[in-house]
Amino acid sequence: MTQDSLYIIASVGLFGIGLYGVIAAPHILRKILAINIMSVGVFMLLVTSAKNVNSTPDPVLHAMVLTGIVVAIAGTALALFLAGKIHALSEASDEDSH
Amino acid sequence: MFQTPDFKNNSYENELPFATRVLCAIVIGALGFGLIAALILTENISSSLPALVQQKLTQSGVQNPVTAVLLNFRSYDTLLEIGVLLTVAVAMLPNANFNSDINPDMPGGNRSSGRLVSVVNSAAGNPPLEAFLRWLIPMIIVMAGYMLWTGTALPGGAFQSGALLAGAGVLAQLSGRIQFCFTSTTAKLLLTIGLITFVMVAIGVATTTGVVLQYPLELAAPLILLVESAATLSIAAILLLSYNTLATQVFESPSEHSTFEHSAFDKQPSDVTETSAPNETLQSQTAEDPKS
Amino acid sequence: MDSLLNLDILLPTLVGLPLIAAILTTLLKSHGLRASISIAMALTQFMIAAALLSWLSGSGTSLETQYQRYSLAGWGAPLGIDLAIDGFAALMLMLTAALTLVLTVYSRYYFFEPHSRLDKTARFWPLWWLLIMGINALFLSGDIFNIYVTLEIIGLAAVSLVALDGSRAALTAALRYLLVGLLGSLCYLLAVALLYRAYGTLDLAQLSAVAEPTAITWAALVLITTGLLLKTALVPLHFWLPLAHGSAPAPVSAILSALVVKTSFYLLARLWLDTLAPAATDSGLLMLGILGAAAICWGSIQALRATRLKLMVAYSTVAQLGYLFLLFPLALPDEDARGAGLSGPAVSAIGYFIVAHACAKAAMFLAAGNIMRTFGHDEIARLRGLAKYMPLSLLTFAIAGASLIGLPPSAGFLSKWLLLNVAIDAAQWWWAIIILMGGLMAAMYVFRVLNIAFTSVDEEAQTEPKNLPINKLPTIMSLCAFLLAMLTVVLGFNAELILDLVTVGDDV
Amino acid sequence: MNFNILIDSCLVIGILTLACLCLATRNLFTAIVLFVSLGLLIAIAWVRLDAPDLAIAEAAIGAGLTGALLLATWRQMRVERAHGDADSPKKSGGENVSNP
Repeated sequence: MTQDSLYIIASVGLFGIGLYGVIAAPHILRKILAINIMSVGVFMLLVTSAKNVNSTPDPVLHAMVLTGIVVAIAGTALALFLAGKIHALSEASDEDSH
Repeated sequence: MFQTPDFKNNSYENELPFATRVLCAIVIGALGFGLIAALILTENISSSLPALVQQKLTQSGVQNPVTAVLLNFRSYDTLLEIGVLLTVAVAMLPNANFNSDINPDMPGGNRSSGRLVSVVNSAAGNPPLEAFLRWLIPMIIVMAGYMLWTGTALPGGAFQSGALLAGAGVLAQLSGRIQFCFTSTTAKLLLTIGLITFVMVAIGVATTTGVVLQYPLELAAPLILLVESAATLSIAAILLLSYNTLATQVFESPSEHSTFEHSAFDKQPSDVTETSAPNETLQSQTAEDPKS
Repeated sequence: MDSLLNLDILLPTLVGLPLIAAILTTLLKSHGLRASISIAMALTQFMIAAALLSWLSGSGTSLETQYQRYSLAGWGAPLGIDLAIDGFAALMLMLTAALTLVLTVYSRYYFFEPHSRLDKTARFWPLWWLLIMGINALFLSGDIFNIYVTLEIIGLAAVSLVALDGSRAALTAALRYLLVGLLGSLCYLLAVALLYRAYGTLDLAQLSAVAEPTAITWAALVLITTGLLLKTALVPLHFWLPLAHGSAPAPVSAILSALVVKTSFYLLARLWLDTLAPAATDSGLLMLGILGAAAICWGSIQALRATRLKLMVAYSTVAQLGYLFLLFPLALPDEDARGAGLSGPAVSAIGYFIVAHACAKAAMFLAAGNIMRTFGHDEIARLRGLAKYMPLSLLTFAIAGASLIGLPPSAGFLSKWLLLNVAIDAAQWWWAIIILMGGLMAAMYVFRVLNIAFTSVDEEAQTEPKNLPINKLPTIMSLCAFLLAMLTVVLGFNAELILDLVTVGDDV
Repeated sequence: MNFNILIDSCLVIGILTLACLCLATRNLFTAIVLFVSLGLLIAIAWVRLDAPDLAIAEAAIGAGLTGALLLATWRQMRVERAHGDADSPKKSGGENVSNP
């Protein structure tokens, strides 16, 4: 049970939990949380593959994960922005209707 | 699975029936185990890239291999990366009504003052927080500068220091005394400074070395530092903009989308009533009387 | 200094130009200036793409000019990132440049609302140019992680453009499109992680040289396929497309249907038939074909049932995408040569189909946008007597419809004819039946609209509310739509323009 | 040697349980807080896999800023609903307002 296989289980586990969360979660914020959990899972797999190089870990994979983290927050910010505006509009129309 | 995003608290009417959720869980679990088995069984060949990076590190102008990969070997990725951030920044820009002189009483923050950072002496501020922040924020900024500078040798770099600066901005905004207005020209410049510097360096370098993005050997370190600091500024500005927009979320005055009589969102996709263009056409006719 | 002058500098300029346009249009204040700069940039992009095309196909004889590579930052393939272009990619880039030019001119007039308080062009132009940059970067990229970043740019820019209007339907469609896009990109990134673990390289050319059918490669291929099927909206996973394309502004839904959806199909074709060809099992290819056939039927049925014009055109996109996926089973037999690149009769037929569908679909969406702009609604039932008020837009709609159906003079006919030939040669005649049936169903939903539009209004004037055009449409907008429709007819006549291009770079 | 494995297994178990809890809790605010703590645990995991650059980035961006954005949107939604239904008097404190 080396460190590598331990973290592989963690990364695929996180990916699965996130995927289930995106499909099954009713509230929109939970879906965005689930997508973040999925991306953390993929990054963990990348860093684990970088680690088991005997000398120093593989910098190319680290650069990829760094880029991935920034892309993940960009996607999350846009999703939250859209969710906020939809909610604001639905609030407005509820107010008008009743 | 994706019918309509709903906001009622934990309402379960459009949640998947229990059976499908269990089925999804089983399928995902099985695929996960299969993937784990495949990953653990196949031994992972050691790729040739790390050795290549070590060998070429001396020519890249920086000592930290990750920064070398990010800003020299695969700098094209980072360029597109900042492009992604700019996309989100433009999408979240508050509605910059350039013809805001038509109705100065714009709902939301004080758009009229064109300055990026404006101190608002609202009475609601609480003194202990402000005292603490007056001491903390300069330290964060110094820390971000240090993080940027050591990025060439030790772990650190543009993204981390940009995030730190954005954190300082968020703290300042939370203190209630500082208000950012991102429609000013300085804000626009700050948002795009990272991309402008990167593109100018890429083209400028191409004129001397003949290949786009290839830094001449002796100029590599200063150029990388220049690009990195510009990227830090724009990353911090973009992340701060996204927080600012989300925190001061104000929906456009309803007159902008004159809600029709049957505006309630109905589920069937076939007769979605509200579409994009009619708003514009009708909106341009109906007199502009903000509803609420 | 010397390598700056030879023509492979055109590859990075195709990505740099839209990027510079995006920066300029973000910073400039007046929307008039933004529009004129955009049109100038679109023209230069068109000229660059044409120069690249002529250079690539002109010197097609010598081997290395056919499959052109440009290593950015000068570090070479495994370490740095290479831009690679072959015949198929050149065709797609030319299509992007042409569509960008026409749609930029159209958007300049579509978003011109001097009196409206909200200046949408402040947001539209930067997002538009970032989307075009993402598309160009994707077609040029030769590195699988770089493709992930371009997929991300295209996804986010497209979502922001769909959400441009701020109406509730557009925002909900954009949010669903974003969630699906992020899900697809994450599956793709997981596959990139698997491939790097298995082969240690990120470059497409090196990957295709070393790929063999192991369990990891097969798992990576399955992940890539699910991720990209989500983004291409093939039938089981198409739920997000009709609303997203239906509720977007006209030029946005035109570029979405004509190009953005095709980028992920291009990646699927590149990976299944070129890079990971050894790992592509016959049953997998057949399954993709079957899904394509299902898409043709389901999309056409939904298009028949749609009550709104833009929604019907969006469902027709879902249907026509099914045709593209017929490439996989048909390209099967003669694709055993490793590294034969993306070429062969089936690929050239599909390349031709992509161009024909892109022009026809863009023309249709622009025509629908014109109708909506003039009448204020696009309910098909209430479009009675449209021909009297908007003859040019209706003619555009008819010509584009003819190309979708595959009537003789149009490029659609030629592409379906080539596809039929390939199906007969590959002795898989059942695909021919599906191609013809798809054409028949397309005819049903196109003629349904034309029939309503041409019936004169007077006999049931009293029942229908008199729908008169609400505001005047600048003629240039209907001219743009008409130009695109005529493009399909022109392409229908001289086919060799595209066919010999796609075969360039096949014996790499 | 097995000391390292012990630490790693505790970390992995902690991460997986936090992820499950984050998606399964009733209250949305708790879910966001759990997600932020998951981000911090992931930062520790990056340090264990000796990727210091990523640990800083994950802590600053993954846990910090994503958490701030989520909380900002959540507050926006809660505030909207609180003043939306005018009949329910605005109760003090966040938790007994209709907890989402």
